[in-house]
This record gives sequence, C-alpha cells and structure tokens, in this order.
Amino acid sequence: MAEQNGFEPLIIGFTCNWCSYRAADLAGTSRQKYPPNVRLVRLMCSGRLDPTFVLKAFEGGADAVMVTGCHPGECHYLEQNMKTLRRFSLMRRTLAQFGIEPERLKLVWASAAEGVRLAREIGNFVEEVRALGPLDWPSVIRTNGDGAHKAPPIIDVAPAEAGEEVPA
Amino acid sequence: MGVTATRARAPTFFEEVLAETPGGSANLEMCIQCGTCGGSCPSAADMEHTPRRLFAMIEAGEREKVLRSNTPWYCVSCYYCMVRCPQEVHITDIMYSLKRMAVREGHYRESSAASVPGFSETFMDMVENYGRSFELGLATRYHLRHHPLGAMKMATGMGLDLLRRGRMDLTPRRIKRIGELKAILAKAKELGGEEG
Amino acid sequence: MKQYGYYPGCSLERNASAYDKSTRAIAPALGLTFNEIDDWNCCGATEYISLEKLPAYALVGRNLALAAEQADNGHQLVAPCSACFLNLRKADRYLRDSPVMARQINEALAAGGLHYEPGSIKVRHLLEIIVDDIGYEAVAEQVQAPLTGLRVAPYYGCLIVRPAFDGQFDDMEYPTTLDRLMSTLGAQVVDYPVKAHCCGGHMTQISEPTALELIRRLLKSAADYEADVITTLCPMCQLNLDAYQDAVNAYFGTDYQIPVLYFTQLMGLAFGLSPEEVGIGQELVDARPALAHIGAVEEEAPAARRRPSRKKEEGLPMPVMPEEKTR
Amino acid sequence: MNPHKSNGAKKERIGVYVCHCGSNIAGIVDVEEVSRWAGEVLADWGVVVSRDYKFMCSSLGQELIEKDIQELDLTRVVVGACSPHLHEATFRTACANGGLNPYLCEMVSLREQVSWVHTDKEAATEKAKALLAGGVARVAFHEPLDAMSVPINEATLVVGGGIAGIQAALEIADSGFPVYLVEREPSIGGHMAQFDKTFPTLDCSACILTPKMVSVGSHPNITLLTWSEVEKVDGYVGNFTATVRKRARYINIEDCTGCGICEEKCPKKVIDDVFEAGLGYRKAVYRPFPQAVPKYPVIDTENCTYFQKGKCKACEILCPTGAINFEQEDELVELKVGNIILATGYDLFDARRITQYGYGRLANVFTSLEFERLSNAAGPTDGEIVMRDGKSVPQAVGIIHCVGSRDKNYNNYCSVICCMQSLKFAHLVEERTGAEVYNFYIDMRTAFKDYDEFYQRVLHEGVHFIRGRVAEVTDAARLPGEEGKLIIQVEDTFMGEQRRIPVDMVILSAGLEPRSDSTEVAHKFGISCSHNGWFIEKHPKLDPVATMTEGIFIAGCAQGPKDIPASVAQGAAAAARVLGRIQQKELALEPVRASVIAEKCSGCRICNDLCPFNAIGFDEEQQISEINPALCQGCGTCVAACPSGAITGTQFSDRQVKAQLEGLLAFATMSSEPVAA
Repeated sequence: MAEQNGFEPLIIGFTCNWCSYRAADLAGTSRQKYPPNVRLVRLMCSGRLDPTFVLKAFEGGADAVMVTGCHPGECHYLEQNMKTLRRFSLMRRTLAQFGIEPERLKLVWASAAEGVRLAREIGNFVEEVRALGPLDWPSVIRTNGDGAHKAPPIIDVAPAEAGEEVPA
Repeated sequence: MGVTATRARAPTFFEEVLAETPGGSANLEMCIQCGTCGGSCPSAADMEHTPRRLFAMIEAGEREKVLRSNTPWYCVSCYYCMVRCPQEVHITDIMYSLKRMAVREGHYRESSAASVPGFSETFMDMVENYGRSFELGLATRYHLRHHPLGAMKMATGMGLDLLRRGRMDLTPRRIKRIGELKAILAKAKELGGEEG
Repeated sequence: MKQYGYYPGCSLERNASAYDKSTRAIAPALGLTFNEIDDWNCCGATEYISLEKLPAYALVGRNLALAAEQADNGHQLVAPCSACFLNLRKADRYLRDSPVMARQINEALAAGGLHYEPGSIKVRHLLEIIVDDIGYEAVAEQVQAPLTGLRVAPYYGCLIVRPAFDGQFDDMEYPTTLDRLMSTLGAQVVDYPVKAHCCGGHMTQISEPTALELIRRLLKSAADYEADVITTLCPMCQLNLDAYQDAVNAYFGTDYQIPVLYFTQLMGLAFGLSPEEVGIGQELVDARPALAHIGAVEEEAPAARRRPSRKKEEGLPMPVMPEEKTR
Repeated sequence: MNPHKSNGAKKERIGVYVCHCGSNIAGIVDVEEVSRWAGEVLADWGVVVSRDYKFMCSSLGQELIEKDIQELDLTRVVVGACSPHLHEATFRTACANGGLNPYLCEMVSLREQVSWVHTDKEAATEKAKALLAGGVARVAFHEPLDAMSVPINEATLVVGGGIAGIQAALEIADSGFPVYLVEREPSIGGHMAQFDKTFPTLDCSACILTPKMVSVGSHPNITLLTWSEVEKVDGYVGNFTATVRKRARYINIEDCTGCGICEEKCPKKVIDDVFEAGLGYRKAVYRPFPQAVPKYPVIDTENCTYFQKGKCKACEILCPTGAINFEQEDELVELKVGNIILATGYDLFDARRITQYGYGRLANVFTSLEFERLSNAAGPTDGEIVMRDGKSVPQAVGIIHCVGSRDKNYNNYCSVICCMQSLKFAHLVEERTGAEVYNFYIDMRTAFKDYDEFYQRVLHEGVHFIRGRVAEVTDAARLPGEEGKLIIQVEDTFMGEQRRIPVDMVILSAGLEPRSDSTEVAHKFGISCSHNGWFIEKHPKLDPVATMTEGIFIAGCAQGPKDIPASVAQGAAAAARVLGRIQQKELALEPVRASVIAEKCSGCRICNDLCPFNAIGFDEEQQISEINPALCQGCGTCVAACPSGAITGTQFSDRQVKAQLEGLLAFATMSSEPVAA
C-alpha cells in the first residue's frame, strides 16, 4: 500500500443486505485482507440508497462513498439495483456540479459469493481516493454554493418526518 | 486478475511470462491442465512438450527447461488452442512471449530449435532495412545462412518456378520514408528496453 | 461507390500479385474503391513479434497511423492477406485494451511524427466486406459466366476466423461464408472437414517436414472429396498449398494435382473477366485443365463420384441444424 | 457532534456489549479498550453500560444482557460481535427474554468487517470504535416492532412434473393437503422418463418412476394439469392466485379411454424432438410414451393435417368413443394457493454450438439424451445400440465429458451429472455391444454414495479412460486406419502426447442448462435468477429450497444441475417446508416494511411503478398511494424515491441511516477524539 502523502482516506460503503453485505461477511470468513479505511452501512437493497445519504456522508467527513449492490439481473428485489444504477449516474453528475470529483462516488456490483472481489475493489478504491487527496467539504460548499457556509440545499430536500427532527 | 504482484519479492518466472504478454490478462493462472491446447495443436507431434505441459513447467518455475524447449518455435499461430481453451488462456500470445524471452536470454541456442530464431532475425533485419519483406528472397537468404542445401533446392526447384511466373523478387522494395520507420522502431526498442 | 483504405501487404506486391490483380479487377463491378495507404510498411507477419514486443506493435502502429491520416476511406482499412488482417486488428485491439502500451506506442510513433488513436480504424478482411457490405445478392447480379460444374473446396485457413479479436465474422471452427459465396458464383461447393485447419504458415522455413504434413492433410481431404480446385483468401495459404504441392508429393509419395486459386480470381472469372485479367497462370499447379470444363455442355452426374457421404438416407433422423431451419 | 443532542427530553439508556469471540476479535481488536471507550466517550449518546465478554452468544453472555436490561432499565442494546446474519436472532431473543422489544437491538460486525479482514491492530481498534459509534447512534432511532403475520391457504401449486415436482406433490398430498401440479408437456415424468438406467445402481428408470407417476395421476389430493402453463401469479405468501392456461388437447378426456387408436391411425409422422430427443418419431396426435400420465393424448395443431389443410379427421372418424373434439379451446383456470414450488427442470446444452465436435454434421455423433433413447428398451431402436444408419453396431465408441460445461466459452460451471452419466453409458455400451469404449475427461467427479464404486466397476470392465479434454472430432482421415471412422483428437495429458483415436460412434455428455425461459419464469413468480439463469435459493447452505420471495420454493435442476437423488431430496425438502408453513396456519414475517405517511403524500404516483412486487397501490378517493404490507418485501426503493419524504421504512428509516452515518464519521480521522463540528 503506497503511503506517499500519509493521507488515509475515510470511505463510507453502502451495502445490500443480500449480496454485498454477505460478500463482506464472506471476505471475513475467508480472511481476505483489505485496508481499514472503509466503514460499511447495511441497507436492505442498494435501491434504498437515498441520494441524501451520499451527501450526508460527504458532509460528515467522508472522502469517498462506495455503493455496492447485486449484479444486474441478480437483484434480490428483482430489478431495484437498476434503479440504483440510474440514480448513481445522476448523483455523479450532481457531485460534479458541486465541484466534487465524481470519481469519489463508486458503484461496485458484488454477489454474496464475491468476497474476494469486494475486498479487491475496496483496496483499489482506497488507492484511487488516496490519489485524489482529501475532500475539503466546507470549502467545496464555499466555492460552489451561494457563498454561505451551509450544506447544499439538496440535503434538506427530504423534510423531517412528522414530529421528528432530523439529526444534523 | 487473480495474480497481482503486490508482494515485495522478485517476480517469479510465471509472473515474468504474464508481464511479457500483451493484451490485458493472459489468464495463465486459470489453466486447469485439460489438454485442449495440446489436443488442438497441429504441430504437437513435433513439440518436445505440449503447450499444456509447458504451462505446468512455467508454474513450477522451470525457467531453463521452458526457454530451452522447442515448443514455442513450432507454434504455427493457428489460434486453435486459444479459441478452444475453456479457461480463455491467451496461449498463442504466451508462445510469442516465450520466444522473445528465449531469444533475450539466449536459451534458444541450447534447444533443438536453435536455428529457428535465425529465420525471424533475417525477416526482422529485412523489415528494418527496407520496410517491406520479400518473403521468397528472404527464404533464400535464410537458407543460405542456415541450410545451404535447402537453398540449393529453393533455387533450382520451386524458386525457379516462382521466378518464372513473376512471383519472386530478387531485390527487396524499400518504402519511401524508411528513415521515419527506423526512428519509430528505434524509439520502440528503447522503450521496450526500459520496460524489460 | 464504397471507399476503403487498402493495405495490400508485402505478399500482394509480388508473390501474390494475382490476388492483388484480381481484387482490383473485380472492384468496379462491386462498386468498391480501394485507396492504397501511401508508404505502408510490412506488418511483421508472425516473425517480428517473436523477437520484439513493442517494436512489433510500433511497426503495425505506423500502418494504422498512416491509415488514420489518409482517412478519405471512411476509417475502414481492408487487408486481403489474413496475416496482415490479424496483425492490424490485434494491434488495434491490444492498444485499446492496454492504455500503457498505447502510450508507449504513441511515444515511438511520435519519433516518426505520427500518432494513432486506438479504435479509430476499423480493420476488415476483403472477404468480410464482400460478404457483409456488398452481399451475396449483389455478387449474384454480377455473375455472367457461372462456374457451374466446378468442384470448389473453399479454404479459409486460420486467421480470418480465429481468434476473432474484434467481433466474430464467421464460425471459428466451421465457417461457411466462402462456401456461400462460391455457391453464389454457381460453383459446386465441396464441404470438406479441414477447411479452417492450418496450412503451416512459415513452418516451411522452420521445419519443412512439419509443414509438409500440415499441407498434406489439407490436400488429402480436398482430394478425398474430389475437389477440382481449392480456393483461398490468404497469400500464405496459397503459397503453401500451391508451391509446396510438389514437395508434398515427393515427400509422401502422393500425386496431388489440385490447383489453388484466390477467391477473387474465381469471382472475376464468374463475372466474365478473362483468365489473364485475374492473373490465372501464376499458380504453379496449373489451373487451366480444371477451368477448362467450366462451361462444358454436360457435367457427369455427381452421384457417380465416389466420396465420403455425410448424411445417411435412412436410419435414425439427424439433428436439424439451425441454419437449415432458417434457409 | 452528538446525534442525540437534538433528541430532547427522551434520552435512551443504551447498553453496549463487545464480544471477544475467543481470540477471533480480541486477537486484533483491543476489545477492553473499545468497551471502555464506548462507556466513557459515548456516555453522552446515552450509553449507560459497556461490557466486554469472551463469548457474547453463549448463554452466560445472553444472560448478561438480560440482567442489565432488567437491572439498569436499558431501552436499547448494541452488540459488537459477528455478522448480524449469524447471531441477530440470538441477541433479539436475549432482549425479548429481558423484557425489551427485540427490534430495539442493533448488531455491529466487529469480526467479519474488522478483525478478520485487517491486520493493523491500532487501525482495527479505531475502526471498531467507529462502527460501534454508528450502531449506538442508530439504535436510538429503532422502533419497537411486532412481527407481522399472514394466514396460509392450505393448497399448494407445484410447477413442473419431473421427478422433483412429482416427489414434492406426493409428499404434500400424502399429508392430506391439496396440490395442483402443472406440467407444460402432455405427460408428467420429465427427463427421468426418457432415461433407460439410473446410476450407480442401474435401476430401470421407468420401473422406479412409473409407480410414482401413477400415484400422482390417481391421488385424490392432486389436481393434475398437463399441457398447461402458469400465465400469471398475483398475491403473496399464504394467499397466491395463479392463472393457468390449459391448452386445448382437442380430446374430451371424459370420453377418452386412452386406447391409442387415434395415434395408430394418424397419417402424420413427425420427428419427436422432445421425448425422443429427435431420435424417433411420433404422430400429430400423440402421447409422448405409452405409460404417460394422464393417459390422454393431445393433438399437435402445427403438424395435424386437419388443422393445417382443413381435411383428414382420421382420428375423429376412427375414435371408438367419439372423444376427439376439434372445437376445443384453451381454458384459463384460477388457482388459489398458499405456497408454490417451482420444479421446472433443465434444458440440455445444444451440442451444435461446439462446432468442432461435429454434432449435427457428423452422423454418428450423438448427444447424451439421444443415447438415453438409443439404449432405452422402449426407444426408437428397442434398446439396440446402433449407429445412425439404424443397423450397424459400433466397434469403438468415444464418450466425451464436459461438453458445454466447465468452459468459459459456454457454461463455466460443472454440470454435476455428466461424469456418472458417462460411466453409465460406458458400462451399457460395453455390456451390450462389446465395443471398445473410451472415456475422455478433464477430472473424474464421482462424489456421493456408491459413485466411486461404480467408477471402479467400469474400470474393471476394461473401459479406457483418457485424461484430456477432446480438441475435436473429425472425419478427416490422415492415416489408413482412420478411413471411414470418426477420429477423436485429444492430448492424453498423462502421456503428454497428442493422440488420435478412431471410433465409430461418439457420445457427447452435454451439460445441463437452465430452461431457456427461466428468466421469464423467475420474473413471473417474483424470484431471482443467477446470471446463468438458475433460480437463486435463499441461502446456498442453510436454506437451499426457499427463495427470497416468501411462499415460493424451488426444487430440482431449476436451482442448479443435480442428479436424481438430489432432485428427489429437494422435492421432499420443499414439500416439508410448505407443510411446515401450512401447519403454522399463519406466518410471521420480518417487519422490514415501507409505509406511506398519508398526510405527506402528494399523490404524485412516482412510487407506484417502482415496486417489483406490486405492493404499492393508489387510493383514487383520497388521491394517495398506499402500500400493502403483506406484499412489501422491504427493499426501500420507494422510500428513497419519494420526493415528499412521505414513505418511511421500518428498520431502515432515513433517520436511522443518517444517525448511523453520523456515528461512523464522528471520529473521522481514525483518532478516537471527536472531531470538532
């Protein structure tokens, strides 16, 4: 693992309960080593991935986000991963508009049997993000937002649920 | 894909062969020793080792035995092995890699195919100096150097017939911008040297 | 008029000049214009790559770069020689697959003032454009002197069908396009089993006995099926089958006398061109006796011929091939 | 950053439990430090107790949690241990035992995601802390949930009447519950009915299968629908409605006695490429084989002279009971069932695709299924093993394994049955013709009971075994001994040399492929298919006959290649699962479900088309979307898509996920000090 700049990226990985989360389990049971820079969040399906989750992760300090799901045609909910694929392209475009390198968002298909592959993809992504350098989210907003030191409005698109405050 | 050189040690012979082979992954690590290649090869009967066996030897790190083998030199580039291989091993390309490595390391001289690279060398000289090959003249030259008797045969029999029918040049043709080609090849060799 | 870049390759300059001549002769009838790439160089055949990797790709790269530069040809480059076809196509494919090599090759090309963007030239074989771009129907329209009664063994060799670097053009083991083209010309096609086997290539120079055995296998099978003529689409195959036929006979004590002609020569004859216009007479095994009975009034009934039969008349039903269903 | 600061008055009391898992976690992660840290640093977030223990999943570990819930009034529990897929149920039960709603527990995977995949102890410990923080932040937003339950209809639909479907149908019917068995062909029996002998015992296939077929045909609890296909499936577990198309047979079955006169008198002979694998003939009105169940024939309209040319009617004229009815039409039948078993079987790999083996071009190259018919006493040659001319007996036979299997150009999986099937063929050829038999194989796979013993037996019989994958089969003779033969060219990998073996007959042990329409069928039933087209089981080891869709089970080769014993076992297993469901009378479901918050729904209907399970409907009156909780599978796609934030998903709500993200990132730079926000 190259450590030219001493920068250890922090990456959030969204996983599907049925395939990629199990691939992570399998990577564990088969003792596949990968760098500790990734922290995984379990969703039932990659289709559950709300774009605001991605922005929330960047805002919270992640340098990159990895979205993982079942291979096309193998979705446990039939075809919801194809919706993820469409959202993914959209999110990448949105990121570019914020001045964030779209490469900081990556989509990886990994079946429950692909522990080795998932570990390798994580390893590769960590190196890719290391090469990109740290994401300076507040300054991103400063230069690309409307000048105010606040998160882009899309964060607040989904209003808080009734009687609840969204933790911020 | 399965073989990545992340380990901090000198590459094995196996890894060197893979690195020498262009075109993405050559999949040699996927070989299951099924023998489809050896069964398909039209010149297998004349090879010291079938391609399959050679791959096992590469895996075992038998550098000298492999590079001394006549097998790659008997490859006729028919690509039967490559398209039939159930594991998508790029067999024909690996044969070319082994030829290059054998020549580079001089091992081919110890093989029963010792004179073979001479043909390729003659061909290469011609291409580098003229930009074109003139295969029959080339054959004669090569034979003069390596098989004088063969050259006699060429010159009297078939060669004469071809000459008579206007199918054989006595002098090679040279392309117009040979200097340009020489510069390109020289640069490529330099880069290849760095790489090796 | 369809425009194509044309890469004749070294063989077509001299040894296979009949191929070049006949190709150029049939082009107008098919509405094809070939623009020869100016100052092209040798593709390296199977030899150059045996000794050097990067220079071998740079050698081919120069041709691709020139073809891209002289692009009044719709970025399509036609190679009649199977070895040239393979080398050009393979180089383009590997340069696309390996950005590192593409960068190195362009560094080398820059030394000659050239540049090539991988994927910008589509390399095609001559047979492929005749069959796919022109089509059998258009070819049939040009047939004025059908080759009725001529038993033709279509010989594909290796490199046009294998390894299909950029899309598969025909079956890799049992191709049929040339068969169909020959039927279109009115010839009687010999369906023999070794039509895509290897002629030995440059093995004649390396181990002649090995090469002669490969050539013998092809000649034997064509003779078993009583072919009058073998037709080929590659100069190397033609040379081996034609020029080494005597050597095979001497080595194995056989007596094969099967002329070997380029498919373009047969197309020219069927289009009504004279034997001279398509370079008949350059072959070592004389084709004239075989060609003499084209146009003969009556051909003896094929049933009288002894040849291995493929399909039994009775007994258990044979599986239906998909193409038989569709045709 | 404290995700709970804004949570105001209601402060949760959270217990954190860090498992050592022996040395599995503790070997890499400093569990004591993690536990100490959680207790101190996360106290702000509501953690009131944090403990580490050798094995949390042991009964002592569970008791620890139960006791704390009771003594410390815990309202939430976080367990840092292995993957939730392994022990979530365990710790939920522990919570329930302690008096806490089981869904108020959250598991954090410190083993599979940390200690087993990382080597740097310090980095692993820091990551473990971050993951725990994510779990603690998330658990505060968990809601108490009740498992859902649905009633189960007692009837079962079995699709596919091969041996797996037959077994499943009989098991359920014998237990006293109704079964509908739907089969596409005119008779049940499947591939097994085509076989002559079965390995390794060489039992006669028909002798063991026919009694089962007869039982199905006469069983009071089984409604058999052959020549029929399921067109549509609606509903959900316990309550499916299947629409079945009963294709017109053109036979009044109440009048037909199955005498076979129509078949005998029909003037139209066609190649039977289903039952006879193309090696024999049938008539336009036919039963695939004499023991067919049901006994009634069908008229194949594509080949019937009357249907094609408007005249003939020989069968109608000659039928002694007047059972022929050319006016019959397809019928659509609606079946109400609680569970469905799919046993739709396999297709044989089309050997024509491997051109170099010559099938379809070289007369005496046969497929395995053709050979089954050739060697079957009831087959087109009455069991005589002869060549394509119908009379010559082969003197040498080559059997090629792995045709279309273990090959990336075709199917890269092993078809499981081919080695044993090839050994069976070798034995039959040797026994009946005395021919020299050659088997060409890559690896000999004779796993399972008595299989290797059969290999030993065939070896002893003098069959030749050549280890090498065949390169080509050709009729191009090179040498005098090869004239008129098929030559098998192969590398004998043990010799290390290329060999050419002349034979008279070649048998291709073709692989098993998913049905060509398996993807459509999977879609129709709402289950998943692998990229090859095999149906995907819920768990490859622990839940092999269930699918991700509740109430739908799979059995036999539809799930992947397998032999008869395995297919029967799966049929029975699927039946057992269904019977279990039926006995429960109602079924508890994991309460991961989406629901619409009516007051927020704008009625835009974006979500309506997103749901693959058709769980989202639209209330025209109120102009809002609504979700049927029994149909919803909980994927959450609609939750993510709703532009008004009007859909929320239990267990995976926005606030749960976002709180977890905050927790994971609160200690961003891998140092355990909170980052200033």
